Amino acid sequence: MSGFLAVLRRELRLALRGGGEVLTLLLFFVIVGAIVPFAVGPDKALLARIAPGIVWIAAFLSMLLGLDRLFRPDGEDGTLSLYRLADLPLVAVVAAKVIAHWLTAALPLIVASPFLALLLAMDGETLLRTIVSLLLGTPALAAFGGIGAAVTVATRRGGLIAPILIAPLCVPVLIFGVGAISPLGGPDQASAAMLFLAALSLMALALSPFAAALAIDWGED
Amino acid sequence: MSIETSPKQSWWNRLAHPGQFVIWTRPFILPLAILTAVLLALGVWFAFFNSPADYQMGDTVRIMYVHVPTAWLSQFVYATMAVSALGTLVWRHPMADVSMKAAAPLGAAFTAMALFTGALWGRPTWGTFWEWDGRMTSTLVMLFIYLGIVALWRAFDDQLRAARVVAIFTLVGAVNIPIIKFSVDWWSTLHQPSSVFRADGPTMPGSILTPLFIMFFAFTFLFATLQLLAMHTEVKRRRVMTLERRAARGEAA
Amino acid sequence: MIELGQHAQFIIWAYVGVFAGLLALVSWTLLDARRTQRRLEALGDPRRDGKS
Amino acid sequence: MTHRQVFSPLRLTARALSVGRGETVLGRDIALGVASGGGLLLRGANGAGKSTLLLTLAGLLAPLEGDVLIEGLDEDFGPARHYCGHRNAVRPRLTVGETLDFWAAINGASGLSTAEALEKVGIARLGGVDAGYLSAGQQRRLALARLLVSARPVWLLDEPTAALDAEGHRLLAALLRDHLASGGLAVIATHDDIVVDGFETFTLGVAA
Repeated sequence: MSGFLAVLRRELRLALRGGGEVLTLLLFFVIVGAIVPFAVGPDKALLARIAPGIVWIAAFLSMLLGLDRLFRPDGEDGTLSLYRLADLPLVAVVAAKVIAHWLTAALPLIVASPFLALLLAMDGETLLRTIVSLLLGTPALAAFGGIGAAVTVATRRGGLIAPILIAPLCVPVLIFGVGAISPLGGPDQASAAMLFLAALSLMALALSPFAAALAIDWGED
Repeated sequence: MSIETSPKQSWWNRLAHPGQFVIWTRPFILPLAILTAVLLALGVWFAFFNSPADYQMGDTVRIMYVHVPTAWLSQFVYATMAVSALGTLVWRHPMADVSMKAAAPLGAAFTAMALFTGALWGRPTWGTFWEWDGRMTSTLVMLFIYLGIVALWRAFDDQLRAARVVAIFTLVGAVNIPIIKFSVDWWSTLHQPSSVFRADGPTMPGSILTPLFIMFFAFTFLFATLQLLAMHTEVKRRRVMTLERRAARGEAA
Repeated sequence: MIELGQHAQFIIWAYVGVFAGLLALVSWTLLDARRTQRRLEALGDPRRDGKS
Repeated sequence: MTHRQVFSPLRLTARALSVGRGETVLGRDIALGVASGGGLLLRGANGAGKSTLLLTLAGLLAPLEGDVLIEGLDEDFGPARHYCGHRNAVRPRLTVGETLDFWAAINGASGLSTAEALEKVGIARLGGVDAGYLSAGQQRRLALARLLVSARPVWLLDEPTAALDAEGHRLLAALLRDHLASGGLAVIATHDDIVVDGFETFTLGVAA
């Protein structure tokens, strides 16, 4: 367990220290959300209707942006090979990294989402539902992101490929994420979507460390 | 790679050796190609000249004769890739890598055709070329997965190492495809309660089924032929890469 | 050609598009095969046509 | 002398091993064996496959044929091999002490404490400094210190003396003597001469 916490602490330390991109990802999230009114016009009724979608797309894009720093720096400086020789199984290392990625990429977004909700004329109740759906959905994005990063760590220019690889896999997360917020299908549909979202996140978190660890092992082999 | 001439090479591992695979399967290509051509010609003739217009869809049912086979192939090719991925991961079967790599672009092409024909079928039926209907949308997502896999293959320099990593992603994709289909269907019923006219219901009269079956087998055999050809090319391409790398290192082959 | 009804253009376009796609797919596969075969022969493959 | 954990006698052997990456075979039918307390210097021209052989011995690279065995290892010992490659696996933003503490937590703190390890490699006063400020030689010493914080019998070092000064060479020789004395073994790919007795030489020609 101590090894697991050590990886978690190290990842958080690296992300929060100077060069870490927690702030840049946060800024990217707010900017993507804020530029939409410039594109679709400041009509509040329209903005309020599409606000949940915008918040989710912004969260989705900024988590994809932060993917490259998950395994690539370790791959480049040789740490990844040493992880394969460590006492701590590679699956635990990957799990710790995925959780750290969620803490440094998703949590700040959720904390900043009220600000974006203000910009997009989202009412209080929807904001609450958005925060809950983000909390339930972003772990799945982090897990699939882990697989995308692990699969492309052994490639030269993998950085660009990971997002397009996992975007199709994240379509259900987006669908249920936004479905859980907007009352389009009525309250029972929204709660059904919330449950699907939670199930998806649990499944993704449970499976992705194994797939990612295998991909790293055989990518480096 | 010298062959170990073990006395009894079982059918399975004789096929495993790339060189052997090429020799064993080459005689199949020509007959398969001829069979495909015949079936295609027959299918088209049936589609246009020997089948009535559908009582509901009118003549546009003829587009179905190409749309259904390509849509079926977009699923079937992914299934072959997933089985090959298992072959790569579980049995380390060298030909599994080759078949997985050969199938990806074919799958992408057939899925694109399915979308193209679906759009053309949709124009007279729904009035627009693109309708966010459940099946069409999941076919679109399938196309993105195929293109992602093709891009992943090309991102690796060493194709042997790439095979197992792509196999893992293919299996992850395979696990997620049913989930994507389910979520897209749920999403499409949420936004457009009107259920779309289900064309390929079992209630199709015999006269429409015959061209459909002929085209179905024609396209499936076409995929088999192209897959075999592409696998042979892939085996030769790996041979070329080895020879080039060996020549670059200034060694006798 | 039999009467294809008022949506004839879409039916024709569907078949033209699919068969153009198939043609492209087949010719690309054949071209790639021949090109690799020629590169293989150019490199003087010691094992005749892939049989090792 | 600090208390050193003595390893059970064991032997690293490679039988009919051929190593390579992907299609290209770099070394064929390599057979070698190193017993506890012994060491092996890998010599060979550049590109002869020294690093690839070392990676295969470390288990980071799958052998094309043949296999690598460690005999005499009791099962619950866990991973028994330390690998130190060209890249130092040092992250500039983390301090020297944090890096070593991290590796101790990951590989099991069965060796020296962080302070002792830094003392042994001669960079004790840099404990609190960000690794980014270290020179190449100092980063190399930090990489060597990693081998000390978790005790493992088999050391596989790729050009350990790269960027090390004369003082560094002496330190490395001392570390190796200690390691061999406590029953460990080492395989080192290097062009320098390591003046430690108990080391044989194994030369890797171009693929035979």
